[in-house]
Amino acid sequence: MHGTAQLLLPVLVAAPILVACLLVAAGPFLPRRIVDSLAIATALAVTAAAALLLVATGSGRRVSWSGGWQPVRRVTVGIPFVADPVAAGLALLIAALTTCTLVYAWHYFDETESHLHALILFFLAGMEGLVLTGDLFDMIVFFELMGVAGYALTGIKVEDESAVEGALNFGIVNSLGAYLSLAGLVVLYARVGKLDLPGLGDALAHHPPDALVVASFVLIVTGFLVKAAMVPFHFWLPDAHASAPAPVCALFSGVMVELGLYGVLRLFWVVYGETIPPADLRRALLVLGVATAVLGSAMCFGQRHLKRLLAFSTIAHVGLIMVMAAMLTPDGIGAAGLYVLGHAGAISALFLITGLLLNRHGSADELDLFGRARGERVLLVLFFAAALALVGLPPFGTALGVSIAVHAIVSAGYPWILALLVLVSAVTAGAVLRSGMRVFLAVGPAPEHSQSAPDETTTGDEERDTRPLQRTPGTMLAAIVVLVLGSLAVGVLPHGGEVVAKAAERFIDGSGYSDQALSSAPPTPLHAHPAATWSPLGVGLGVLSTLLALGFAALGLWPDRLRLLLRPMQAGMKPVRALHTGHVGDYVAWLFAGVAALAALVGLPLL
Amino acid sequence: MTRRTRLVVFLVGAGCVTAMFVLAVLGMPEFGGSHHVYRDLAVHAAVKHRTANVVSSVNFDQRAVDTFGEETILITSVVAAAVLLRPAKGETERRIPQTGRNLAGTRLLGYVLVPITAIVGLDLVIHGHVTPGGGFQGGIVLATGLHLLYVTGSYPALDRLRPIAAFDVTDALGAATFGAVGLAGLGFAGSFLTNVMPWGTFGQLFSGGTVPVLNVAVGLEVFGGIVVLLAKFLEQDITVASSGKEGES
Amino acid sequence: MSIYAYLVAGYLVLIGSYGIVRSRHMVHAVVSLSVAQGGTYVLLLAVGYQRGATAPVFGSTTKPSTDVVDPVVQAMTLTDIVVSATVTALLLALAVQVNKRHGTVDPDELAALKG
Amino acid sequence: MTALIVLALTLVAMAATAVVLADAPERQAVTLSVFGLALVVVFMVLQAPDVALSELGVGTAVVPLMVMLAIRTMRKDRRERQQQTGDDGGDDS
Repeated sequence: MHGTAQLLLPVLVAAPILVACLLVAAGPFLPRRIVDSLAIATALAVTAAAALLLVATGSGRRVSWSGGWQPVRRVTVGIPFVADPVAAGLALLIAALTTCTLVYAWHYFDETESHLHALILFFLAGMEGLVLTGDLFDMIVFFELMGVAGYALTGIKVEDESAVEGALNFGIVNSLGAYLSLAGLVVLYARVGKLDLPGLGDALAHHPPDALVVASFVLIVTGFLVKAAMVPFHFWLPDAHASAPAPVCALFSGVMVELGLYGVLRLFWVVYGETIPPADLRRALLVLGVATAVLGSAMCFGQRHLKRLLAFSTIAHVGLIMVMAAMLTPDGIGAAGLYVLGHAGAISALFLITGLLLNRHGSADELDLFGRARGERVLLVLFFAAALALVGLPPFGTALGVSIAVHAIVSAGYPWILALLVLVSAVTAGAVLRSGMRVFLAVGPAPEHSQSAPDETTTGDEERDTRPLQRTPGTMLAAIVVLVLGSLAVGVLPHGGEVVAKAAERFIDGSGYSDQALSSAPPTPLHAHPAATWSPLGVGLGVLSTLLALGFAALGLWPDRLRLLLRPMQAGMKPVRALHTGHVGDYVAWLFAGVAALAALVGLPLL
Repeated sequence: MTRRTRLVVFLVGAGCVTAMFVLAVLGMPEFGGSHHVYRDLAVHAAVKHRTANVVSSVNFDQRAVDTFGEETILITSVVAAAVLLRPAKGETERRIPQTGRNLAGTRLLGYVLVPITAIVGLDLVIHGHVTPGGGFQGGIVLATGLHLLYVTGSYPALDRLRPIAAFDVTDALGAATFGAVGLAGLGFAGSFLTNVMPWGTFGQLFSGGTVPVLNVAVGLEVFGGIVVLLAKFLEQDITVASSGKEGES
Repeated sequence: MSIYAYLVAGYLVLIGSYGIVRSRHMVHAVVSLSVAQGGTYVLLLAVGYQRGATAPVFGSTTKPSTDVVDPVVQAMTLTDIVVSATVTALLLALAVQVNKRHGTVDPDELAALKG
Repeated sequence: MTALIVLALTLVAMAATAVVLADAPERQAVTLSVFGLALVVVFMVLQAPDVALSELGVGTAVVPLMVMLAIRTMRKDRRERQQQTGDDGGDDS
């Protein structure tokens, strides 16, 4: 191993923690401007370091054993940090997104002093740690760090009654998920006596998938699936998003939720890849992904609280990402990776714009806001650009993801999934377009009484994130512009697909991961991926989704014209909506039902 | 869902999970057996670095990253509790009521116990690498010891002894020291949290290299952190009033 | 006996979760969660136990040997205990705020159709 | 020795059941403390003095204390809330 890039690995985790500690200690004595600058500078530095690391991983993985406990004969007591291109790419996305949200939150939350910044930096460190660590126990530790910072950020508006409640449910459900993960880890540890991912991969290679192996896998991934908001582990997400501050939502939806999927896939490829048959896992992940995408999009369309609407859109899209990744091929993983990048820019921008609307007009309800943002040209352009990125209109990054996914899905033999992709994108983006048309353009009939049928769905009554601003600061707009452009850049940059496909190929090479970490074996050469680029079918599907999304938006705006069509849909959705009760007992009951279902999906075919 | 449906959903799920867990457990090595792969490696590594308490060696040397993450979780939740329990709009701090209802005997006991717990706590921290105990256990003892003052009924005395800002600093300092030691390892030896100090003599106070240093860092952090956490809860209980009225009276 | 310790650990996780499901008070739910966490401690230590072995702490005179119980699971349990305590503190703080805003901490009363 | 372990584990299971089934949260602070103590015993018999020490501090003292304080705060807040709505309900108008 040559070069010094691996030295960056622990720094990416430790640097934000050190600065956050400084902010905790000295924050009360520092002027607000310094606190803001310090936090942003740190996030920027981490972004730069992650970019360097990403470049360095082009020639193979970077490994750093902490404590100098290098493995001897593939065995050690130490903990590795490992970066392959996927991990480094995610590290870059995390840091860049955090920078954007910190820039946006300049002037935010005067009453929490430096604590908000410290929490965001701890959250950043937790996410970086989760993607970069090569140790199973540390994955859970960083997962919890991410969680603890996340619960606090969700409930930070203590005056908002749904914020604290959402944070509490989020905390209980996620912690329980983490405890089940830990239990799974212990079960596995009892058998093999190791905790580092590469070593675990060694130990389980060609190991029969017996009950212990399957049970440990199911329990460990439960924690990650809760974070990834897969049905039926998803209930906490809309509650938490509906009331968390907009920049926090942007971080949650843009990257935190997706990290749950990363955890599942990393664990599978490195540790369980050679014991649990891929076909078996594919079936389980497909069921989860499809259910999540369908439920998320159906729920999304019925919302009027913008943040709740976007939250369900996130659920639907994470479902789609899961479906792409479930192909378990380099193409599928690469497509999912691109989609994550493109989606992050789009959904984060939408959340930040909603945050501005909430600040300006004191509401996040699309009916209350009807026509109230008319004349805000810049926001209008940004909103619709982000909505089109969400639907996957070429040349946004999401569209490139779909384009590559088409190849993966068709060659894996699931052509019907293409219809699902188009429909889910169209329905969610249709809902977003509908609300945008109402809020910015006053299209459609004006709502007669905005508080109609409050029992049907949550209204957008919400406390402002921070005191009302007189005019939109340039920093906030800049953050949104960067996010939208980022989503565009992912699709436009040359060879994007090829780079990501190679990263994916590296990612799924589990034994290569172990070999390079444990015995400094040289990285295996990568193949060319000619199919990983725009395809006519993919572009066509993107355009089709966009047209359908416009249709769905119209359907939402003029529901009276198509009442015959809508009635049965609404009636069908009623019992599903009734499940989203905000009751923590319900959520925990569903959690266990979900674990049982997952165990059946993965385990029963192997009996 | 009704309570009944909720319970049914849970019991069905939990039943299946139990079945899965029992099947897994049957495949686990027998309880009390002698096959422990990681144990053998860890004991060997601890002896190599002259750390008599192998648990401390694992926590602060071999798997120090775990503890770094854990200490970060601790400080994060201390910050979080401070944010979440800040007096909200419409809440004021009320004057501290002087409660003199405790018996003189209880108070005396409290005052006697405080220094004793302080000594025990410090001992746990300092000898954490050679005997059972360590920064975490010692820090907890120190923090609870300080709160014996509350049990004696002298909240004002506790409040004087406990300027929260100072403990915030202690907490952050402890966590930052841990990170700084880690980065020092990276700088001097090329990998994070390397035990770069001389390892000393096995079983003596000066042994284990950075392990006792990290023990002290964690002791500081836990002491500061737990004090701040308890202080925030005490503050809610005693001094925060939900309307301005009580603040004036 | 051979699997009794593991079963007790599993039981703790389940009874804690059951407590959350039937809880009528958020503090009760949070406390039940920490009971569930207790299950993971027992599981960890049970896995590392060895009959007749001593604690993994050597005196200055005793000769180090590997005839001790597994120190790694103990280290993980320590980490776990800290995490549990801090998460509990955080959730209790949130519960206090829920009570301030809603005037109740009964999940049944808090629950509303969110849709 | 084995009998001791079985006994301690059974004690933990019983204490856990008591914590979960105690419906009055006030009583939970006490039962939780007992549960913590039972865990300490298990840790001792499983040869884990380090873990037992921290559980002694955390599980039997700090966490039950926080639970107790949280419950007291809630009761006080509710009392003040009732006073406000009862005595000067027209305060907001």
